[in-house]
Amino acid sequence: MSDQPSRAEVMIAAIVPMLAGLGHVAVGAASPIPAAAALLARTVSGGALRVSLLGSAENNPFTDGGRELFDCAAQGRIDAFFLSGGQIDGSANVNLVGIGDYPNLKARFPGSFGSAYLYHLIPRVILFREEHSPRTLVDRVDFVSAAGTSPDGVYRCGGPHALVTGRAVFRFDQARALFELASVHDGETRETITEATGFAFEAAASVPVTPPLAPDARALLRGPVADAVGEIYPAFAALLVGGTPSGRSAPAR
Amino acid sequence: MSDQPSRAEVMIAAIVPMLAGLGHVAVGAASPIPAAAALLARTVSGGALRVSLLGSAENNPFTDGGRELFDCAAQGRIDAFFLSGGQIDGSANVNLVGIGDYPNLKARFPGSFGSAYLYHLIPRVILFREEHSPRTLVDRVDFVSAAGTSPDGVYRCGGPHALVTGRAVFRFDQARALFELASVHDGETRETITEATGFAFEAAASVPVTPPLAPDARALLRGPVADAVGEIYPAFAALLVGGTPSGRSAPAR
Amino acid sequence: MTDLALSTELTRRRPSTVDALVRKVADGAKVALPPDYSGCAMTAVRGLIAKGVADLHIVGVPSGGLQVDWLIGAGCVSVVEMAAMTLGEFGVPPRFAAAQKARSIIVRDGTCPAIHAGLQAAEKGIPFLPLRGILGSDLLKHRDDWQVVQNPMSDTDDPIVIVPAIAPDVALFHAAKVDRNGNVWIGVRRELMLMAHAAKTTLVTAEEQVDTDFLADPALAAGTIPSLYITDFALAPRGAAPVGLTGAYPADRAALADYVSAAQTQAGFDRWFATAPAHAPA
Amino acid sequence: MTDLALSTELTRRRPSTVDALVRKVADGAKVALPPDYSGCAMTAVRGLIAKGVADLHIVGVPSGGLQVDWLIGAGCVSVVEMAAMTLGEFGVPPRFAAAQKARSIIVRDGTCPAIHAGLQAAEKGIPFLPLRGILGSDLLKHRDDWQVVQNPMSDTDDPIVIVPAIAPDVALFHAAKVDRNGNVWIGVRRELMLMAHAAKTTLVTAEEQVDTDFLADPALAAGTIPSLYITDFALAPRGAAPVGLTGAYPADRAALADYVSAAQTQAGFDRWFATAPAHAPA
Repeated sequence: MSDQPSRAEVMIAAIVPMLAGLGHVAVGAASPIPAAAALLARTVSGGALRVSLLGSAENNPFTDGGRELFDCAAQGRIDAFFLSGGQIDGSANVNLVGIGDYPNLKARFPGSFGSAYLYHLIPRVILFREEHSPRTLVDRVDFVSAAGTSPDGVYRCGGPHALVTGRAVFRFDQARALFELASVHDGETRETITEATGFAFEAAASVPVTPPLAPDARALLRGPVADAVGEIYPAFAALLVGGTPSGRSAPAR
Repeated sequence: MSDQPSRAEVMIAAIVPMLAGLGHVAVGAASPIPAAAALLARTVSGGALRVSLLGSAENNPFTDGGRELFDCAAQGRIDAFFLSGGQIDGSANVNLVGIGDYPNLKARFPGSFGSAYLYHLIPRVILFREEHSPRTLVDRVDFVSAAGTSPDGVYRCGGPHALVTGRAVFRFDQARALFELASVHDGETRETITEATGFAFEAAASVPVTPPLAPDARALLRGPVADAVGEIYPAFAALLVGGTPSGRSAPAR
Repeated sequence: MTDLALSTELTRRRPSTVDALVRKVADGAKVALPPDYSGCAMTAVRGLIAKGVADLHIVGVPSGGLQVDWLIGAGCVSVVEMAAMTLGEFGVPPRFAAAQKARSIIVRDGTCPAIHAGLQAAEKGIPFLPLRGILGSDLLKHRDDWQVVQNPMSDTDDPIVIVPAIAPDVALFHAAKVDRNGNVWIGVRRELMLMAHAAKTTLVTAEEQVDTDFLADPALAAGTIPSLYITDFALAPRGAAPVGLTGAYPADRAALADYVSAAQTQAGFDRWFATAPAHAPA
Repeated sequence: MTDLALSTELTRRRPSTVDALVRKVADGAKVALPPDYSGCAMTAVRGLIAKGVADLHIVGVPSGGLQVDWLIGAGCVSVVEMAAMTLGEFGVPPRFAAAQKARSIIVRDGTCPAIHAGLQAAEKGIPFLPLRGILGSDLLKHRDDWQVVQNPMSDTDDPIVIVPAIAPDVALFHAAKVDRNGNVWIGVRRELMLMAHAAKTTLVTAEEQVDTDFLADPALAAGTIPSLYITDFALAPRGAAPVGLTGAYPADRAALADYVSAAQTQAGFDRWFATAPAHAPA
């Protein structure tokens, strides 16, 4: 077991505290880092946190078909969810459709999935994107799959809570519709993050380093959590156990 | 086995030919006569007619809960259905709510169930009411649970096809919104029917007698059909087998 | 540590008592109840009556039967919203009929698909659902919460009814079995799942709790309401008597006949109910 | 006579062939297909391609995967309506990506709940369903069939999206088993039931037909689409290969990787597909 946490492990360490005290977190498809974070948070909570993993046979409670996740969110039964994006901008808009002037796209992403809906209905949506670069974190997305904020008078019970990347953690200030740098991962600085980020954000003069996992949490992650995640993401689970520096086993969508 | 058909058997004999050539007939709750007629029609059709009996374990195909009957009707998958009424009027309006000036009712019926909906969506709705009297067949119902006809421009795929009572059969003319006397049961005449009916209807000078069941159909009714109906309506099934003159084993709702 | 960590212990749930369930139903609550054939929590309804719950707004999904008549007879009900009230072959429930006549309860007559649609709207978190049919029915005259609007998808005149979401405070029903994690098996009785999805609080009594995980069995999972939607559950063997539970025990027709005969008057109802435990074998 | 009369013989249904199923899909049909994890009739899709079906309007419920990419690569598709196109860890399907770039197909981007809601509207026979969320998304700018209306149940400003019913001409999928009466068991994959309810024609391939009645088994019944909704079915063992069928056989990841590598070009796709039967073991 390496002592150097992987980028994925640091992201997991950043996500786990964001789930403290919640009742139910759901994790969508192609989300290995959120899945591991949610299962670790459940263990830390002693089972008080309910975790629903789409695509899992063992940790997926849904029995009413593809619509149930969305209905469940609209019923207010899901406290937290995760979204990624090919592009994420400084207003927390998410682009899952493509680069270019739609429908004339230069590059096609898979599509919006349920983002346009869930972003409005789940109180704490945590954005995640391992690649932290001006290419992924942009001033303005080319296509708004899901809007970060809504005007007054629009029914909205949810929205962006934070953005976790392979280099830093931002909190989203919904009232001011902008990101604030909350912490930088080990080895990064406010300056390296500014350079790597395509949107403007707020930052205090002194930004803390993202706390690593405590040793017991780390052991849980590399043990039983990796086992459970392996049901859906075998390659990712192997990397968690190995603790290699790169945790990029699956597309961060 | 008595040779004298019961009133229920005559009503069944009147209903069976109305189901000829159809693909799917559904039968609601508290409908023993329609249930027996539908099962007999299925046998006669060699299985080409699909019969769905609400409340049956053996002949109820629905697996999507209480809404499925209604969704199924709206999908156009049900060709015929049966409605009764505490009152039925000459425009084929049906009252399942009560007598009096709603909500100040002198007598309460159970309620409208799905009539207000199914009457509009199932092409061939057969009204049935064993009691044929000025009390049940009225000029104008006190409460319209389900309207017999609709103005132009109202989305409507279904409506009343016929009215079968313990004394006669009426066809409904949707264009003119009135009943025509189609046949009278053995022992009745145009005059006795006129006297027993609270609404105006059309009648030819000579009205045929409702044809009885052929002997083989009668044997089927008193044998396997009665067996199958007995799953839901045991008392009624016993009367069918006995062939007693009165078939009133269950409320005609 | 591995044992503690992700073991199935984390998800186990123990039954409450029927009394604890009953205490979760507040006066004035909107309570969704199934019809007599779909799993009625009769033991819990007795508990509600014993507690003296008041001013309930009952939603029959889509009709009401014996349990609603009990609650009306015991004076627990202000409003009944339903497509029908029926005891099947025993006709219109007697305390309901009397209360309608005396205008001592508000009756909101509806139609089955509108009740299902209202619950589906709540299930989807939307304010209303459109529905075909109904136009021309006098139901519309008396339901000020229903509207007729122009279908916005049509260029020509196309009136259509819209019905508001029905979001019960409480859904209460009885099921055959609960698993060790509090998942409830309801088989094809999907209206119970709809009620649980639509309601803020779902209370379930069950014949038994079994030490398996229904969601791990592909056949059972398909007919299971996940514990996610179950606020609390209690064990109540023969908890649906006397109306019966499909696959477990039939309706006690003698008890029903006896009830209907006795409950023609309030005094008769009161007498019957005072001795009622005898009608429901433990 | 008793035997003939009401015996279960009356309801028995025999399987058709995959060819017969394929012939029921007309050029230009709107065809609803499940995602890769929910039972894809890959053998039947090969049949559609062999037949040379044209101008299909595909609805991914709610996303599309390998089968849609095959149909696009084979030139069978005019329109794809979906919330996403994905091969999971293998990324965006290559022929879809190329077709989007070349504008050789019309892509109607949506979002999962809107596709489910559109099918539910068709299931209920209503013209539209309202849906929360979506406001502010660029999806709305490009979907002229979606509208934003004022919630008629609200006295204050409350814009809400309405989406039209999606009534597919055909729903096509693969299931584990069909019973002797043509009932199809799908377990918790209720989106397949929704598709069958919403579609005019439902075509199913299955691993096997078993000589029982699923509706007579309370556990299986809960996960069964009644034959009422099944237009025709055929047997196709390993009919979901190479994407796999939950509980039966996994995805053939080597075949998928090979496909994605080959199908980066049209010529590569054509070559791969010409030899494709080798990738799907019989």
